[in-house]
Amino acid sequence: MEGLVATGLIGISLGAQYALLALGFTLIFGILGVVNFAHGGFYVLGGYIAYATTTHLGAPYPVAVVIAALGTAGLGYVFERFLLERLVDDHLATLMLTLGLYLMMSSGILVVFGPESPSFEFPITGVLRGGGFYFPLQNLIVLAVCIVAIVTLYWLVYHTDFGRALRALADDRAVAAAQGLRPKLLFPLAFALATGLAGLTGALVTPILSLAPHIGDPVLATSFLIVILGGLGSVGGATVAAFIVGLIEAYSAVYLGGSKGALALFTLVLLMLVIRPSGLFGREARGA
Amino acid sequence: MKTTRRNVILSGAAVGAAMVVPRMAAFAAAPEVKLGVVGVLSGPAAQWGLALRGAVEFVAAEANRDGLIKIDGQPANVSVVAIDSKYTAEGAAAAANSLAGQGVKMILGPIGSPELTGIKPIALRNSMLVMGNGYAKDAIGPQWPLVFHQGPGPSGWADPIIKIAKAKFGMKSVVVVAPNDQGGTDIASVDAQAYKANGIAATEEYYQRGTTNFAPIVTRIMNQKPEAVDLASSPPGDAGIMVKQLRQAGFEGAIGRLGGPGYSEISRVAGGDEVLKDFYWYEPVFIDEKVLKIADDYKTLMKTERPENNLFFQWVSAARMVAKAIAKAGTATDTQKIAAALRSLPVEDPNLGAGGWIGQKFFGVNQELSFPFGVGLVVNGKVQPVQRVDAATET
Amino acid sequence: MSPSGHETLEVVGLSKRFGGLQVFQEISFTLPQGEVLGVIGPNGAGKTTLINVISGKLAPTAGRVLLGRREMTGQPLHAVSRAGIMRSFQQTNTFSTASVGENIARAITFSGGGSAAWQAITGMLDEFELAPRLDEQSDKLPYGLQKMLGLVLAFVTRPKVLLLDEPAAGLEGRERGRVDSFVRHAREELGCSVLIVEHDMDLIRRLCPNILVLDAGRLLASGPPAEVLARKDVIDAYVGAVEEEVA
Amino acid sequence: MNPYRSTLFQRIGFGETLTVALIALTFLVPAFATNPIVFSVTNQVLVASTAAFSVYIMLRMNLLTFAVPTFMALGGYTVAIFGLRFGVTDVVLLAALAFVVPALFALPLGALVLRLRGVYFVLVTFVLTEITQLVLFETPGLSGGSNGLVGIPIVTFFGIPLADNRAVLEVTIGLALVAALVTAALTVRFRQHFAAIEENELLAQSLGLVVWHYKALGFVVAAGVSGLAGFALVNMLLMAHPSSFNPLSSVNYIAYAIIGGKGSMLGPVVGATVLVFASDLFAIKGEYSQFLFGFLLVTVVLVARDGIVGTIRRWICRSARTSSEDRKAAVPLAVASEGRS
Repeated sequence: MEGLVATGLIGISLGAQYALLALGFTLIFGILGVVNFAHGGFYVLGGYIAYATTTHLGAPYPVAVVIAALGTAGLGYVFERFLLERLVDDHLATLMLTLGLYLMMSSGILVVFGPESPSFEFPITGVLRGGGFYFPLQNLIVLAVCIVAIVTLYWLVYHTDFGRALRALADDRAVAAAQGLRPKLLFPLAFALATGLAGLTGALVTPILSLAPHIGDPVLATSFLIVILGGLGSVGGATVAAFIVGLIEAYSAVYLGGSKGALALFTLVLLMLVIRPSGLFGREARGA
Repeated sequence: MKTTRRNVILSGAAVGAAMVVPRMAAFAAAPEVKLGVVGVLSGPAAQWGLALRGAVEFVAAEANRDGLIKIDGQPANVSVVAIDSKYTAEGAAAAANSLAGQGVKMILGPIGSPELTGIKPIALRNSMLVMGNGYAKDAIGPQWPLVFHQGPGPSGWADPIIKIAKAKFGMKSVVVVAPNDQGGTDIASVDAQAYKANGIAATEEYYQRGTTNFAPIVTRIMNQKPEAVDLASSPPGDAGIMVKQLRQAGFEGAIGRLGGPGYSEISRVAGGDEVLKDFYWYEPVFIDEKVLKIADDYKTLMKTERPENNLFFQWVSAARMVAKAIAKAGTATDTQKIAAALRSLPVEDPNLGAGGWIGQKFFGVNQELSFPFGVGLVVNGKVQPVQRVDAATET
Repeated sequence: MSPSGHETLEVVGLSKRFGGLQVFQEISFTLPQGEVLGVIGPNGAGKTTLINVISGKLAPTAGRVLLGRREMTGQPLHAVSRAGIMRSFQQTNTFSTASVGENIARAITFSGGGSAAWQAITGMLDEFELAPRLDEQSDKLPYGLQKMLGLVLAFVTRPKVLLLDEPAAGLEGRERGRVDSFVRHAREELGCSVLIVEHDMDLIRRLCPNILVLDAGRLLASGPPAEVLARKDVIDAYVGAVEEEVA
Repeated sequence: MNPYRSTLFQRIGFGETLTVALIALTFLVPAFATNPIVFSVTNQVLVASTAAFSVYIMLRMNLLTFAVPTFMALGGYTVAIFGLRFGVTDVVLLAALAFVVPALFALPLGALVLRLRGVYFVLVTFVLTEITQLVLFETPGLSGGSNGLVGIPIVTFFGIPLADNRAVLEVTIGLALVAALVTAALTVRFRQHFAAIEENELLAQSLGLVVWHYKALGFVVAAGVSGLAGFALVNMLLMAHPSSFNPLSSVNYIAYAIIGGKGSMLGPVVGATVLVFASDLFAIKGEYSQFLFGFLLVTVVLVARDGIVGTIRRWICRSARTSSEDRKAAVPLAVASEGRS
């Protein structure tokens, strides 16, 4: 019983990290119809920006996190505005473009920062303990930031003009554009929002786990799994699915072992797609 | 398809043009000895390949300086051709083919087991001599007479390290953790055997390569209540997170890493030596002043700093052995003869010390270089000086 | 071609719901072979969804669709199409990067037709000014011609029932006459019955002896247009607003 | 109406003919070349092209597949297992197995995944490759687990062992040629059907096309073609190893097809040739190789939207249009005549 609860706690902290990642990924897909292969790259970049800001500029960690989020958002904006925007309707081209960007980003980071993990630590290291349970304070902070980010994102998407405009563009670009909404202005902003979220996650999570140039690959794979499960483009779906994946990963890894646990998770997602192709909360499978 | 005859012919011509590549012609001037390097030079493991490349370039420069190798009485010029293996079997195979095409007969590297597995058939077809690394259970063997092992795998060093760790930390049970691919399983299973041989109960746990958060695995390990955990060949980044999360979960026992070097990165990721607390690891080279002299020589000879990774030293010793064998055989092309010379050479290095050839017992062929190595220890959050262990022997 | 009456389209208690949204419910009507039936209603009344359900693109939530007593309900789109219920699309819908000729060739191949199908449409291609444009890419055609091509594609499959989704929308006055002509061809040459969803009341009056009025997913009225369009509830629900919009 | 009849050559298609001819021509490489680099590069290019054909087939139906490594693994491991367990070494028999076993697997799998469209299909095939890796690791009894299967016996052709560099390349060429012929046969025979599904699946279906028949057919054949690529790879390395079929390698096969140009069968071959050369060239640059590869991807996508072949074709079409106005009509009509004949 105790073990079940403890594992559940782990699953929830995993879920919080995954949710932050998957939200950005699903947002880009939902609004632009683009599968962003560079998503993991922005996560890594966020981590390194925060690391460089604290280590080389001596900024306090919270400031570094903000700078990381803004920096990745800025890069995302520029990338969308000047490169991706030209091909935004061709989903094969955008896939190749984001993939190329990812390769360039991760090898750029490798050349600048070297292959080994630097020393980058979360400023708070305490662990809450009691009655067979433990919960690192770091995870608690990530959980809190995650909740704030999700709430903010919901508010942004569902209660602001910016969000309404984005949703209109997501539904039918031609109609929305005819009504005076400007994709050229809004798409880069949406992309920046998503990459900023990835960068924020990187800045928050890499000091808890580890920071290295190649850690973007698994981030991308996990984001894939979650958005499949939650329904592509669905913000609510991604949030719920992230926690489901976190919990399944925790329970299956603890009770089946790491390798078999992963197999169980993947198979479950595959079955899920077969039974409900549009995911838990997705609308009908999008054509793009 | 709206294809006209003309545009197809033209695009065909373009393709044809693309297929005609500049061929690299084999040199046929003064005696030339080319040492091939096949190692991972890109991606996360690039540091290993860079250490390898740096070492071989250094040994080549040494040989040229000393006029070590003479072919038909004429001093030969030793050069190095390095190709990225991308840490995959295909990459290594392609690299080996490419080297064969340039007339290179001796390969230093590759470093990992998938690469070594990929390179062996190519080396066999082109009768190339390989001095490689990789801890796979079939890294070398009688069916590959020209393949040599640059240093022993866990079969050579796990046992002495476990004896030292047991004396220090007194554990009776251990969980060995590694990734679920060949780079993990082949080492973890040999480690586990060695623990059992020393009367320590051992179980194996495998995680999926690419796992970023090890909290669930850590919980699974904690549920088994082991007295020690061995992270085997888990990459340093992964190992660092596991150490951090094991300590967060309240694990008090010793943690080992019988898989390869990488202590400093593990310590950085984990959050310092206090977090490591009680920690033991395999250090492929016992680094004393004599060994560090290589670094100074490197700087003088190559005019830059040596590659950071300590595998550099081990590769220097291996490359020197190969260079000596070529010098002894007096040929740069007859790999049979070079291999025979290599087997007959005593294993010794001006900087690393003396060792021996091993491998007969585990691999069925005595082609594994064994030099003195080190055991690293952190006790109670304090790093101890690395302990020197004599070259592993097979008894 | 089977004798008259055997290919009657029967729609019985048809309902469609998307999650919580009831698009239409309990729609029933029959369309005897060779007849023309108009369907009108304000935007969002569920007209296009009705065509989607009858043609097999969407499965109904309840109710049945029968063609000459054969069960069509829940059959996939291609099966319904092969059984003889063929639909056209509201937006232009052709294989856009293929030429006009290729489009027609594909329609013939996919519906299992032979070279006779080409002969059958020669006159129509001339009349709609498509004949000289057979080699042009279909999305380079003027809008009106793209829509006519869409209708021709439906025609060459030799359907028994044609479901036309706003065939005149976006066409100019002169071009609208071609829709009339197309319907005439379909009836005379294929003995086909036609269901037309349309906002153009003149066209409805010209072509349809009977009409259905859908409002908010319900069948509000049915009968001859003169009669139905004079009813006060119909005018309130629909006609006034749309006449303005179309004008 | 003037019934244009297409010549047989026109109907088969220039791109397809040229592709098959080019691959057949590579038989000259083992006949005349002696340099192992040429052997190695030709080998890599052909394995890459074969795998990319599989992507090309799926792209005909507007489906982007990541599942190539899955079917390559099925083909490769089938060969390894039959060689090691049952002593089957005949290259023809093994090739048949390498095609049929993945194709048979694809049939039930297709029933599940072909219901998905667009990005959902992309993502589910990606998940499949991840599952493939884990299944390989978790079935050591059959697949050798993380160590893979090594020591595969040398393949034979009517009893003649095909062991040296030259023979290995000949096997690869043979397999690539079979794959090219199968791909060409499928995509030419059903060109109109696939094109209709690619452009407007709904219209095709509503005109009576049984879309899922063709999707299933394409998926099954694509799986078989991947299986042949897996065979060639395993034969080249003399082992079946999980790392040969890693999930991210699927990205390369997709890149070959798209960079080369997805509109023509020549595309995958050109893409594979250029990118394999590029990556071998960049490999010498070591730590910068990924950066250069990424840069190449971005540049080609931005500059040559239709891929290399498509862009070259467009240039030529443009100059051809200005020079000879009168011939532009002939080709489309020739294709359109299929329905009339």
